[in-house]
Amino acid sequence: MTTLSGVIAGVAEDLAGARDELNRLDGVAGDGDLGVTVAAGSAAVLALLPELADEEAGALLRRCGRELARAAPSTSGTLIATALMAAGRVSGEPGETVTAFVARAASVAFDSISERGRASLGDRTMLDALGPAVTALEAGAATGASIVDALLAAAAAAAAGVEDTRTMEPKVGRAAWLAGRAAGNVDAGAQLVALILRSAAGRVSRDPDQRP
Amino acid sequence: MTTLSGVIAGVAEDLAGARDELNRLDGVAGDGDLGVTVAAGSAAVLALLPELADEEAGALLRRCGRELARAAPSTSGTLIATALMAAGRVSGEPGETVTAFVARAASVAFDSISERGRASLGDRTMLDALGPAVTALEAGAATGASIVDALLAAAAAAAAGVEDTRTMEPKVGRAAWLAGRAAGNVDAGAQLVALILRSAAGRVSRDPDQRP
Amino acid sequence: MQKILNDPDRFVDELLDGIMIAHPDELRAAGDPRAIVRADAPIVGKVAIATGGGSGHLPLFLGYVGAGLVDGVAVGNVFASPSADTMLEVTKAIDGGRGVLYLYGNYGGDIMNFDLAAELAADDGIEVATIRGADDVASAPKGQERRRRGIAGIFFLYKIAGAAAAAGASLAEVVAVTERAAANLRTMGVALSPCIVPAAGRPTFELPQGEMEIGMGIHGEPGVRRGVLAPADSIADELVEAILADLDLAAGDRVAALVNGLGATPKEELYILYRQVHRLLRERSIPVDRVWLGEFATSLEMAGASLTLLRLDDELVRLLDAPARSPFWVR
Amino acid sequence: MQKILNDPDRFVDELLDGIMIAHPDELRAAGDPRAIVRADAPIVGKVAIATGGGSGHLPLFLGYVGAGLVDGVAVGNVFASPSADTMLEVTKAIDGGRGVLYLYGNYGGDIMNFDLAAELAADDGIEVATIRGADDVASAPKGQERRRRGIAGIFFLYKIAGAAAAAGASLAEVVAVTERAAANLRTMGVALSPCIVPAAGRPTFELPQGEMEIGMGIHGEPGVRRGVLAPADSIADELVEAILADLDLAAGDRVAALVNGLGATPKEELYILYRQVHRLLRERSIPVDRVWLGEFATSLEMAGASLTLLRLDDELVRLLDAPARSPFWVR
Ligand SMILES: Nc1ncnc2c1ncn2[C@@H]1O[C@H](COP(=O)(O)OP(=O)(O)O)[C@@H](O)[C@H]1O
Ligand SMILES: Nc1ncnc2c1ncn2[C@@H]1O[C@H](COP(=O)(O)OP(=O)(O)O)[C@@H](O)[C@H]1O
Ligand SMILES: [Mg+2]
Ligand SMILES: [Mg+2]
Ligand SMILES: [Mg+2]
Ligand SMILES: [Mg+2]
Repeated sequence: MTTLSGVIAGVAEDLAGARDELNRLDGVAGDGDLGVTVAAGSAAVLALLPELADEEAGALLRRCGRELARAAPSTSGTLIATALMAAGRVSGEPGETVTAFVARAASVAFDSISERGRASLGDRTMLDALGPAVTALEAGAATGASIVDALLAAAAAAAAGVEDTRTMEPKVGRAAWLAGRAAGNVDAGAQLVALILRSAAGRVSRDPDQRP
Repeated sequence: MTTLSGVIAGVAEDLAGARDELNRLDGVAGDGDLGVTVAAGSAAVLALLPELADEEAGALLRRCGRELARAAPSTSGTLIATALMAAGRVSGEPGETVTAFVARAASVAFDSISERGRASLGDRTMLDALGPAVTALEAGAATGASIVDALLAAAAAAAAGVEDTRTMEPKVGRAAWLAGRAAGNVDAGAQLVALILRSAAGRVSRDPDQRP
Repeated sequence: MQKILNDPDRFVDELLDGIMIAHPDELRAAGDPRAIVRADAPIVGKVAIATGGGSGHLPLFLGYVGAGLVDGVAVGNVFASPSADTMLEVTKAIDGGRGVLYLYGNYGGDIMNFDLAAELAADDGIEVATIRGADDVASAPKGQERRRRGIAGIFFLYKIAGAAAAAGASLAEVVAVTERAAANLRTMGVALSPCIVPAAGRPTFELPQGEMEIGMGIHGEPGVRRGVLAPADSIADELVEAILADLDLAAGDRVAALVNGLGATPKEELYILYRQVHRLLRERSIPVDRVWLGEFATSLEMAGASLTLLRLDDELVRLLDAPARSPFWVR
Repeated sequence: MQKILNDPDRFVDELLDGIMIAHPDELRAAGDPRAIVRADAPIVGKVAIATGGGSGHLPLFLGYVGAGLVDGVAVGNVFASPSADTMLEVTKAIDGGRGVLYLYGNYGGDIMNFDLAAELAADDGIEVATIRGADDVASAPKGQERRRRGIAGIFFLYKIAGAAAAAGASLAEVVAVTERAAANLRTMGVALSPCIVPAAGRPTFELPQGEMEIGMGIHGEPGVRRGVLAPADSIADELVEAILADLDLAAGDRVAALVNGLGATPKEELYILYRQVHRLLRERSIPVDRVWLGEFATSLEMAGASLTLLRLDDELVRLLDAPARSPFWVR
């Protein structure tokens, strides 16, 4: 079976290829360093994973979050670190499906980002990709969808959310000072979330154990 | 007879008309304020003169110098003040002609400027007008010339000295940093000295008591 | 860009290097070279104060690490938040067992990281309280004070919190007096030119010759009004009016003032500005009991200035007057 | 010109106004508003120290009027000497009966006026001695030290003369130790941009982007070499080499250093410069026993910096370490 550690490693590897795209998107209304941040964070997490072989899922997420905060201390790095640490504190409930558990953890992650970053849906941030993804996961949990299907739906929902950011006014962070510059472009952090989910869904669905 | 006080007042009045010319000349290689300085100094001396009615010549010169130092504290103001105070300390010698006395006082004035300003003939300063004037006064004293004739000769020598500054390199003061800018123009301070001497000679020679 | 630099990407590392070489008896790095603390930290039995923020604002933030001021600072890249990890290093190195106050400017990145650091510090059993400087009147309207950015006024908060902590106050007491000061603190600034972030190599914004922007933020965040560069006295009028209205200052109140240069503006101009500030306050019978002028919070070589007023009470005056000493500022 | 100004022709009057309003307990005008002295002057029984020079260099010259520093200052227009009359007012107001030291920079206009003032003071029975700061290595070759201009290094002379006078030394003793310091003092600077004199309204000189001028004077006097703007470390090399050679500094000597910003250059860059200065001196086994960085002698908003080194002996260290306090600088 795909281990959580394996999925994380896969996502980190996939993100390496998105460096230039993320820098470019962040450059439109931000400081153009998101790709650099993501590359640094991915590399650090990849380097740490072997040390965490014996950790259970929650501790694994928390340690990865801690490492991300250290190695990629930008807005998105800190927020994703916060999300990983919050998700890592969620424990499974008796009889809960994997999909339901993941949906709940994702929802906690969303709330932790929203709280730490003082942002809401519609503020043109990574939340505008993560929010629809959480909704899709919850729908999957309600309908008993497999984790692969739920993740694929979440990735699609996130991608649609990314598109919606094209017409949103930035309300927080650097981009808010530069209102107007963002118009017509997608938000970089939202795109990052969509890429993470697409990669995760891909890694999980390529796993033989998860094939239907 | 023309009083010294009257000659000083006359020179101060005449200089008022040279304001723009002196500003312009000083502007070529200096800071363009010589006319302003001269106007301020002249006005202050004119205002002071009535108070000095009872002073003897030496004290009169020293008080005027002191006043100039207060009211016109630029390079030329300070140097001319120094010269007046030094000249004011010269006392006549028994049997000395007016011309010889004036020549001696002018020579002391020259030395005091040279010492205070650490400049010599040829450095493109007011000394290059005053030096030839002192020589002319001394020649007049040696040949027994009248003070009117000696002053007219001194004024002419100063004017010739001014012309010579056109080809001199500035060695001191502001103008020295800006070598080259001065080339082809006459030195402003030298022109001021020539104007003072022309005015003094004119004032003395217009005096009925001095007419041959 | 007319700067004395080596590799622009090593700007912060090199300037920190220079600072640590210049002031080895007063400052030390706590493991992480971006975590700078008093050489004698931790002071056991004293409430510790941590601050931090982006680089490019010297003497902010690092310059206020010293006796009677703050105990440690987390240093970020130019105009960017330091990491939560650096903040945690600072926190651990300065904790003297009576708790740590996080005192920093109200910016998104800094908030996220300090909040995360506080969470991590709590895991390590360190009690953390937080106060955010939010003195910039121009950055949000009255009624929305909590959304305001923190600018030069934080100097007064460092001084007050630092003096209270040095005098032995508890964390709750330091928080109380510092919050009172923060509630009575307002700043308003004017920018006359942009600056260049070394790694970016181009100006942070455009401001044509002969124009100014009132209320512009220290990273180039938009202000309340852009217009023709006004005479110093008119600028003073505008800054004072904005602060008086917002702080409800009235005859009988007394204040401390800070006239701060943003970087390129000479001290001469700050005094010309203050001349009119003082006159306006005197007309309203508001004495300026303490005043500081100079560079206290800069934006690299930005031209401009800010005015800060702090409504005083006896305790605040006493805390302002207490001794303090850092390599960058001495009371 | 991006300046906070009212009438450019009243620039000096207004800034002095602001200074006197801001620091009434520490400074007062001695009759003439351009003659500024310690509020408690004269200090009877103490040798008094007068300085002066053109405006536009704050904290020079006025900023060093204070306890343990100088007693009074004659303030000129921007980059222009004050009058002998103002100097005389200062002299009379600070004379405490043990003589007055005139300590100022070696510029023609200042020399003329201070010499004239000394003459007038002698008429009034006040004993005056004169020392001129002439630390700028770039302004005349070795062997012609007396022709050199005085720049930031005068800060050390104020500190040393002021401490000696405060300790009760006689005029001859103050002169002796200050002359020894002056003989062991060298400065070398680099300019990266011109400044604008308010009343003139245009830059003092032209310097294209990407160029620098090594050794340029603080009024724009030509330096020793203009060239491509070099990295900070190369600039440090050039400044240090020039000073070491001129001062014959060798292993075993110890120095005090001053890294001075000319106005617009941020403190961050001064520390980057110092990093390499310190490294070069360490390589030569010349310890930097004391260092100050910041703005000590500026040219309005000129960009650039200067490095000053002072060869130390035990007495000079003691005098540098003595307390001192002015509204602009505290030891
Ligand atoms: N307050 C916030 N809450 C959630 N996401 C945010 C917030 N502020 C910024 N972001 C996201 O972070 C992205 C930029 O990340 P990053 O480049 O790491 O930021 P910075 O360089 O400004 O530190 C933005 O595109 C946006 O999606
Ligand atoms: N060291 C000096 N000795 C004699 N004359 C000098 C000296 N320096 C300058 N001058 C004269 O002073 C004139 C300029 O006078 P002024 O405008 O009053 O000077 P500034 O504005 O530089 O103080 C010059 O044209 C020159 O003739
Ligand atoms: Mg970014
Ligand atoms: Mg960034
Ligand atoms: Mg002139
Ligand atoms: Mg002049």
